[in-house]
Order: sequence, then structure tokens, then C-alpha cells
Amino acid sequence: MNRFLPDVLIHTTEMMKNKHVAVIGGGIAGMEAASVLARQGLKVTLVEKQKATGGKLNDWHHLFPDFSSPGVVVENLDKKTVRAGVNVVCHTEISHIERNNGRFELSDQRDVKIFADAVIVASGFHVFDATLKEEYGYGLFSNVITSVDFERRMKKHGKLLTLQGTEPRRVAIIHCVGSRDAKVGNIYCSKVCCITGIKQAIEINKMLPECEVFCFYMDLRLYGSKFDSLYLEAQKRHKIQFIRGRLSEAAERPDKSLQLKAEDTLQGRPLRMNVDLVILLVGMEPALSNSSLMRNNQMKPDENGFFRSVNMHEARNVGTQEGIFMAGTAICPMAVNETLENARSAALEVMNFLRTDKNHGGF
Amino acid sequence: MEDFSFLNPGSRQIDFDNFDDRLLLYVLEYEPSFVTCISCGGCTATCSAGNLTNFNVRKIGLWLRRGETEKLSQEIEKCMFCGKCTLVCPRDINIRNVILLIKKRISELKTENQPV
Amino acid sequence: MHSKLNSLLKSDVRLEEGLTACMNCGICTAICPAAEYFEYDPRSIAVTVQSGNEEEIATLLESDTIWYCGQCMSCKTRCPRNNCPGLIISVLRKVSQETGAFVQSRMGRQQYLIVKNIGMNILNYGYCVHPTILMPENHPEQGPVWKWVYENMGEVYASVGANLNGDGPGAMRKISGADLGELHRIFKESGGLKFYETIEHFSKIKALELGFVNENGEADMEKYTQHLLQEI
Amino acid sequence: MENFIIIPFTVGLIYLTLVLIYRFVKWVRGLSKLDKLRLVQSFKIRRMLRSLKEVFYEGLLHRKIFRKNPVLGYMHMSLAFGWFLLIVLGHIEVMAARRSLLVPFYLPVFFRYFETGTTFFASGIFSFLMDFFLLIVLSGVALAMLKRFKKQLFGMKKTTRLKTGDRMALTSLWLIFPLRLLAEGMSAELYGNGSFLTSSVGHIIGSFSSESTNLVLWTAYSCALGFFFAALPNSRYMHIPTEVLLIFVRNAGIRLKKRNNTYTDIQVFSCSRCGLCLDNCQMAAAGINHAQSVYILKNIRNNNLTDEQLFNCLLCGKCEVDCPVGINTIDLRITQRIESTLQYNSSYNYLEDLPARKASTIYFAGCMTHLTPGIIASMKTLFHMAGENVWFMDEEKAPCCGRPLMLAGQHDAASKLIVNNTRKILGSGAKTLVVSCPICYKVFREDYELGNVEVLFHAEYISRLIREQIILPGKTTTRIVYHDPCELGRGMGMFEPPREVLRATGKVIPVKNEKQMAHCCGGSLGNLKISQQERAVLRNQAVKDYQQYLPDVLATACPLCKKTFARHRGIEVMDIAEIVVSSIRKSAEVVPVKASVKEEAFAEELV
Repeated sequence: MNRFLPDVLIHTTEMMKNKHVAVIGGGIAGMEAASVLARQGLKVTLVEKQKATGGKLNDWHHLFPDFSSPGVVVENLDKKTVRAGVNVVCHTEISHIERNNGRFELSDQRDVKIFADAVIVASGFHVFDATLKEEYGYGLFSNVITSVDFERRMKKHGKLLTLQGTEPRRVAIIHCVGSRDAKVGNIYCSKVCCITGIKQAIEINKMLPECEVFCFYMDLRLYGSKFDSLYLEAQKRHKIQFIRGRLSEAAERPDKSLQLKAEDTLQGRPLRMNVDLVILLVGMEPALSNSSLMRNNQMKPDENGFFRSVNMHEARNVGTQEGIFMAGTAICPMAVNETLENARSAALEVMNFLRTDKNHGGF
Repeated sequence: MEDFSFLNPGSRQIDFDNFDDRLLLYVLEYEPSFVTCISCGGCTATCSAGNLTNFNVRKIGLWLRRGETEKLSQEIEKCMFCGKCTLVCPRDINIRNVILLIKKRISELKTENQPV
Repeated sequence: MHSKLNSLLKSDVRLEEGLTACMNCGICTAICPAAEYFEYDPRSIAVTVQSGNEEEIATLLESDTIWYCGQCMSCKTRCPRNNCPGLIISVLRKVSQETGAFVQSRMGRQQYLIVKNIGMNILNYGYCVHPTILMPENHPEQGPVWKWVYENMGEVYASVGANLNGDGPGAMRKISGADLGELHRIFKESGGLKFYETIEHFSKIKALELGFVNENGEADMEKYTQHLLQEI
Repeated sequence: MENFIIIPFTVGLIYLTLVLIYRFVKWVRGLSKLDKLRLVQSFKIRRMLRSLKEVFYEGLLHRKIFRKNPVLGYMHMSLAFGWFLLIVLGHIEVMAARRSLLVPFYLPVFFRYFETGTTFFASGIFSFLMDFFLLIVLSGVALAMLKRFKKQLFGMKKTTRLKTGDRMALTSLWLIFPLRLLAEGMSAELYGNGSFLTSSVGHIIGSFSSESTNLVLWTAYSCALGFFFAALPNSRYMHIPTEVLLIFVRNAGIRLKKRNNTYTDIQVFSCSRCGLCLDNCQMAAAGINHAQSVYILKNIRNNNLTDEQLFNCLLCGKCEVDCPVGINTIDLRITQRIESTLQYNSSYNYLEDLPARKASTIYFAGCMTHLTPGIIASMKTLFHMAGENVWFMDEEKAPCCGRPLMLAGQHDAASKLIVNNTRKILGSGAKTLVVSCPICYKVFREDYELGNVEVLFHAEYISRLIREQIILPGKTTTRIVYHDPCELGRGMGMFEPPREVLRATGKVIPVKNEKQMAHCCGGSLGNLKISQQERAVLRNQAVKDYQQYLPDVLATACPLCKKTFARHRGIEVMDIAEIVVSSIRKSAEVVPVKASVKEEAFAEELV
């Protein structure tokens, strides 16, 4: 038995073994929730729109704060789902949930129908479209990339080059792109970008020791365990420079390097800097599929557009429609470890629900 | 205590208990959005005037909040009013109006012959 | 980035001790007694050194700012990251003195006065500060009371039990020639005298630059000293 | 004869005449010397006829209101033109009756009271016509009353709020004609001097008929008239005489100045508070209902204008489009802003060090464009293709054009920027100045004195490149809705060049609210008070309207509009320059025509 698997302290009845749970989204939250439930003996179908499970983690190069491999996490989760007997359906995007007589009917565009007694929505998040911050030049200037592009490039090529094929001598990492920004309508903090930026800065320094790396931040929000020590390490060992000030605009120079304008708010002076590469730490937004999932039932968005919980402290996984639960970043931005914990707690909520659901002869 | 005439340059600490909040209260009354500033400096970085001289919009806001009216009334004359600051502010503060209100209040205080 | 001033700074062990990783919290400035009264901000000094910006460090070395620190080291006790801006400033001062940058600032030029007074006091009297040389007209910061103390020196020191300039034991006693000779040798061996010479060397260059020249075409250090005293 | 009945009317009329003379003389005397000269020179027959024609069309027929809404137009026309005809015809009737051209001034008004049943040449026809026009005026009064309660019938969403002075004048105005009807009806019953309308009314009220009732009704009529005349100067009806003066003064070529003068007063008093500007103002959608032009004009007149109102306006100019009196609401408001901010200090000494560079063409991107680098990149590409020797004037060190300061009323401050920029532009020896921001364009065209330097908006520049086949955009089937920026469209009257450019690249879909009636994006620099949330309401409203036409792309020609619409996220927004460049890239042949020679030199210049 996998030693990472938690023991959920709920007694599974024979009655519950006939219950069917559908999990929408085959990212890590969905996989974890599905495997926990299946391991408790429930029938579980995991629906994924892509050709394989793993979600966005498939694109990530390294995880913070320990530089571990996301591939291993996905692989372990895959093993767990298979071993627990989860029915995995790929290439299927659920666009419709309807509740009839207490049961749910899930359907996609091609009329694939799945029936379930409870649903977990683990639809994940949408990466902020950085072209919306036109003044940063993403999509316009070749050497402005996002943190997601960075992960993909690193995973694919294992190295970081400018578009001209040279090694960057100076890189700027811009925090809060698409987060905490009323100008793009996202006033919330995406929570994981600060630590992602520090992680990527360290990776750059490890790869290119001569390359100077600058992080432009408004606040550093390093809430997680070991996050702040990574920050300390970034400063001490990797000589990453932290500049408190928000990037106002980037301009491309004829040599395709970028001129950045920010204020060094601690010195109180405008700052101008030429860099070879800019990495925008793009935030998390509600998944695009959320609105269609919300349309046909009582599921409601919260003020940021993520799924609303009935109680953000005591019932974070419980949606506004009875019988539909959420897991992971469908609720709000969170890191990988939090997502997995959150998925397990979603599974627990589902089992509690099925146990006590009077309509289905639960007790 | 006896005066020994020691040289004392005077404290430069910000005195939060006694500061001139006339301007601040005025601005907040007519432009409440100002209260949400997080001093990110985006305004200063994008500022057309700040690009040409040492004008600093963020500091204008900071001085306003600290009651440093004297510094502020001189510095604010450099603003060209182009509105870029308002366009980049992540907190949607109506910075142009803040500047206009400051200018208005300062000119009012001056005509009332009050120290600015 | 890895250039002259940075490597000079880094060659001093005190920098390693004083600067691990600053995160700009500002507690050093908050506790600093000098920061309350002068345009002096240990946080921003630490940040400048941390950034390694050669140009800004050069400006720092030539500025008044690094001379405001009283080396009380209160900053060390408070820093959440175990930095010590006080030590960073010690290193900056040393590099400023060694490179001659100190003569570019008003506060820095006073190094010459300090060498001439305190520095020579040590060698001549065996004391850093000896009451007999603190002339009231040169030390207005001591207030008017100092004039009275100075004029009634014998009585004042006797009344507190000191043995001013006397033979035998007691505070402010006269230091014997043998002890002074030993002190002199320590200074010579440890580089203290060389240090005095460096400061004098750059100060002479500055004096020439400012036009203080005597009839032999050499730096007129008398006039330079008067100039420095006026500068205070 | 009980002649005393003419007293209220006469007193009112004399008072009104005196006030009008006093005011008109004061206003004309208050004009600048040059303006007075203009006015004197305008006394030429052709000009006078033109002005009279305008008075007839706008002051009496209310042609503009007719175009906007026929019912509302009829209401205004029946009151104004009907009353006018009653006066004119009344006089002719009296002249015919008395066989004299000189008749007492009051007689036409009280004719039916004094002329009891004598017949004269065509008296039957006259009384018929007088009754007919009275009926028309009465129908106007009835509509006016209806409008107070059911404004939707008149195509109006909103109507102005009334003040006491206005209420008094309004009540007396409403009473004049019904009282006239009753009085004339009574006289008709007594003396048989009426026609179809008055006789019938006389029959109906015949049971009350007596000499004394007749006297009371005519006295009441006289009182209503007198009361109206007396109330007129202090009510919005002052617009009736002032509008006539305005037309003459305006046709003499007199325009608003940067500071208040009596022409401001003439404009302010010409406002009839019809409220048409309220309907055009988008800000009501965002719940801003106190700052519209009609209220500004009223508050200027009453001397209680606040900055809160004055600066809470987008200066989009939509209210000006439909103003039946043709008041320059935007200039008027800017003048008020100038007056309001006179004491504000500014100091731009730091601008003096900026260098000028020799070049044949200057590109001035403007502050806003620096936040839309896509436009800058496209402009650079176009300059590159045209092989121009371009000085990008504000690439590194960017002085503002001065327009935002002007919009905020800080005219003196703006002048400092203008002086400085002018020196740089003239110092470069350039022949052409290209701008891609309408805000800059307006100020460069209107307030700079640039001698022979031709100021081109990028749309004009690009359409010239297309016409000369220097660039060859590829035409696609892309559906384009073009959003007219306020400062460019209504502000500068430039509607065609951007459309011309867009037609070369795709299919331009005409929309209902375009050109003069185009929406404001909500992002305007003219408004200093509006919150971002309120701006979003306006923006969403505009986008929603455009989305009906299912465009592939919403085109605009203003960086601020682009930035504002981009925040909506539901629609793709591009500047015309970007659209042109992308269409060139898409089309197979990319031919940088003259570029090859100067390419390197250009690349260096842009550094």
C-alpha cells in the first residue's frame, strides 16, 4: 500500500459501495479525490478533457519549495487512481450538470452521459492571459515570457535562452501580473506566484551563475512552510536581487533586450533597467469552464469568479448546490500540497454527504 | 533642565501624533479611493514628469498621508496631468483627481493665508 | 558587478558578518539613534551594498552618510536576518579611507582632524581623549559649562578623585615613556601608523586641490585644519 | 372703457423691455474690442438675412428639435411659431380694422375686448385665422403640460428639474393661452366677434356671460401676460430673447474665450433647459445625474457651480450635438474649469533641457500610447516601410502634449508645455508631425502654432501611404466595428480617414451609434471625478452595443479607448495602425517599398 495514502476515518457501509461519484477534472485535485473515494469502496468516474490526466502539472518543470519533480507526483497519483479502480474517462469535457430526483446527470457536447450521486468539481484554474497587460509587451516583444512559459521551456529544453539563442545576462521576474490588479479586474492574490518567482530565480541562478536576476515585487507573500527559507536562500546563496516596485512598462530595444521602468520604492527613485529576458509571474483565474458548469444548477461564483463555498472556514469544499463539491483551485488559488490536502477533505465531505443523504437511504 | 546649549539638529522622526491632516482629510472626503494605495510605485515609474525630473507621485501620496504638506506643495507643481498614473494603478485610484484636489486645497489655504 | 569596490568590501571579514540577506524591514533605521537626527538610513545603506551597484557604492563612499553612525551596534541586536549595518558601515569607512574617497565629503574630511587629535592623543598621552586638549573654542557641542571645567581643571578632576597628569596610579595619570613607546610599536606593527599616513596622504592631496599651499609649494595643513574646523 | 385691464400687461412689458435693453447693452459692451468690431462688420444685408433665417428656423420652427423628435418639435414650434403668428397677424388685423399702420401697442393683445363687433375688411377671415393659431398654441400648451408628466412620449428619458422662478414663469405661461381662450370666448358670446373656436367656447360658458365676467377674464389674461413678462428675465424663458442675440453674435464670428466674458453670459442665458443634453449624456447610466450640461449652465447662471459638478464630465461632446440652441457646452465647461483652477501653480523648468533632433518627420506618440506598445510598434513598422527619416520625439523623455492639462482647465500650465514642445518641433526642421493619439492631435492642431509643419493624425498618414501604394494592406473578410474616439470624431470632426484605412483591410460594419453620436468609451481624461467602477459601466454599455454587430474586432484610433475597452476582455480591440500592419503581414507580399535604403539609418535613429 502506498505510504502516502491517508486513512480517512469513515466507516464505509455496503450501502455506500453502490454510490457513484463523478469527479470533473483530471488534474491533481481530481485524481487525489477520486482515488481516496475509490479506495473507500465507492464507484468513481474521473472525467478529464485532455488526452491524459495530470492537468497543468504536466507542464511544470520543478515544484517549489523543494525543486521536486511534478512528474513524480502525477505518476504516483496515476498509480493510485488505477490501483483504487477509478474509472478514468479522458477527452471528455463536461459542460452540463443537471439534478434530477437527487441524482446528477453530467453531459458533454457529444452527449456522453454520466450519472452520479455526488459530484466533485475539480476544474482547476485558468492561467492569466498576460497580453491583457499590454504595457508589459507579452506577445509583442519576443523576450517577454510568462512563468508558465518558463516552466514549459525548462521542461522541454532544460535551458533558458533568449529568442536570439543567447544566454541571458540579466533577467527580471515581475510579480503580481494579473493578480492584485484592479486594472484587469483581479483584486485577489494568486498566492503561489511569489514563491514561484523565487524558485525560478534560483533555478536561473543555478543554471546561469553569471546571470543577474531581479524580482520586482509589491509585497512578498511567502506564507508556506519553507517558503521564507527559500527566500533567504535566494538572497544569501543565489544573490537574487529584490526590488520593491511595480513594473509600469517595458519597451523593446533594437537588440531585442528590454528596457524596464519601475520605481525603487524603498529608495524612492525611479529605476530604469535593461534586461535580456522578462518573466511575468502570471496569476490564477477561475477556469473558463466554470461558467458553463454553473449555468444549469445552483452553483454560484464567489466575488472573484471561483466556486463559492457555503462556508469558507468549515465547509470549504461544499458548493452552493447540495451534492456538488469542489476540490483544489476551483475554489481559490492554492499550491500543490494544499491542493492535495484540499482534495482529500473534499472526498471526506462527499462520504459524509452520501452517508447522511436521506434521499438515498443513507443513515 | 538647564540649557547647556548643546548642538541639537532636531529629530527627523515622523511624528504621527501631531501631524497636519488638513489636506489628507480633504482629499479623502472627495476622493475616497485614495485610501487604498499600497505604495507599489507603478505611478511613479510610468509618470511622464517623473521620467524627466525627480518628481515622485508615490511620494506625493505618502507625504499627503504623513502630513508633510510643505514638501508636497512644491513638488506637485511638476505634475503634467497626463493621467498615465491613473491608468496603471492596480488599486484603481483616481490619482489625477487626487492631484487636482491637492492643488485646489493648497490654493485655497494660500488664499485663506494659512500656512501650507 | 564583481569589480573593484565590491571585492574590496568583500575582502573584509566584517562584511560577511554584517550582511547576510537584507529584506528591507527597516528595523535598523527604527532603532538607530543617528537616524533620528540626521539624513541617515542604515537600511538603505545595507540595500545599496547588497545590490552591489558599483556606482552607488562609490557615491556612498564619497558621501557624508557613512560617517553618521555612532557604532553603537543597536542594529545588530534587532535585525531579524542577523545582519549588522553597523559593521557594514565600518567596512565602508575603511574602504573609503583606503581609497581616499573620504576627502570628498565634509564629514569624511574630518578624519584628518580625528587622526590629528584622538589619533595623536593615543600616541602622545596614551589616552584617546585627554581633557587638556579639548579646547572649549573647538568644542561648542560641549556647551558653555565646558569652558568652566577647562579653566578649573585641576580642582574638578581632583574633586572626583582623578590623578590628572600625576605620577603614580589613578585615572588620568601620566603614562610613562616606556608604555608610550610600547603603544607606538603596537601601532606600527598592527598597521595603525600606516593608517594615519594614508589619511594624511589623501588629506594633503585634498588640501592642495583646495588651494592650501605654503611657500614651499607643499600642502599647508595648518590652513587645511582651520578650513576643516570651519566646515564642522 | 375699462382701460385699466392693460396695466398688468403694460407694466410687465415695460419691465421686460428695460431689463432686456440693460442686459443686451451690458453684454455687447462687455465683448472684447475685436469682437465688437466683428459685430459691427457683421451688419451686412446678407449676413443679417442669414441670421434671421436661423432665428426663423431654430428660434421659431425649432428645426433641430423636430429632427430629434417630431412631437417635441411640434410642441416647441406650436408655442413659439404659433404665438409669433398670433402677434404678427394680430397687428395686421388691428391695422386693417383701424386702417392705419400706427396702432397702440396693447390693442392687438386686447383687440377682441375693445373691438366689440365692428366688421371691417376680411374681419371674418382674420378672426378665423386668429382662432386657428390660438388653437395651435393651445395644443402646444397641452403637450407641454403632458410632457411634465409623461416625458417618454417625447422621446425623453429625463427632464430638467425646476426652480421657483421657473415654476412661476411656467405657470403663467401655461395660463396665458387658456385665459385668452376664455376671455375671447366670453367676448365672442357677448359681442359676436369670434370665430369657430372662440364662439364655441363662448357658447359653452354662455350661462356665465356678463360684462363683469368678461372684464375679470380679460384682466386675468392681462395679469398672466404681465406676470410672465416680469418673471421671464429670471427664468429659463430668458432664453427666448437671448437666443436671438446669440445667433447674431455667433454669426458675427464671435467665439468663446479661455476666460469668462459676456459671450459666456449670452450662451448661458440662451439655454432653454429643454433637457435634450440629458438624454445624450451617458453618465446617467453610471448614476451620475447632477453634472450634465444643462445643470452646469444653470449653476453658472445662478453662481453656484461646484467643482464636483464641473469636473465630473467626460467632455465627450455628445450633449453639444443635439443642443437646439447650439451652445458650446464643452468649451463653456473648459472655460469654467480654467476660471476654477486659476490659482493653481505649475512649474516645468525641467523640460528645457530636452534636445531636438533634425528630421523630416516627427512622430509624437503621446503619454497614453506608451502604455499601448502595440501601437508604437505598428507605427514604427509603418515608418520603416515608408522609409521615412523619423524623429520619435517622445520615445525616451516624454513631455506631455498639454491637452490633459487643458481638459482640467489648467490653461497656463498647458501653455508652458506647448511653448516648450513647439520649440523642439520647430527646431527639428520637420515638415510633418504624425500623432497617433487624438488627445494630442487636437491640441497640436488647435493650440500649437507650428507654422508650416503639417500635423497629421496617423489615420491620415496611413491612408496617404495606402493611396500612394507605399503600403499594400491585404483586404480580408474581418468584420470591423469602428469606435470613433471623442476627441477625434466630435472633437476634430475626423470620421472618414480611419474608416478609409479600415476599409482597405476588412469589412467595416456601420453601427447606429457612430460618428456624431458615437459612444464615449468611458476612459476620458476630461473627467476627473468619475470612479473606475462608473467608467466600467459606461464602457460595458458601449461594448454591449457594439457586440450586437458581431464584430471580429473593435477598431479604434485612440490609445485610451483601446486601453479602456481592453479591460472589458469580451471583445478584441485593436488600433487602426495595428490592424493595418497585421493585414500587411497576413497578405502574402510584404513589400517594404522604399525601406531598404534607409533601413539601417532608421534602426539607429530609433535607438
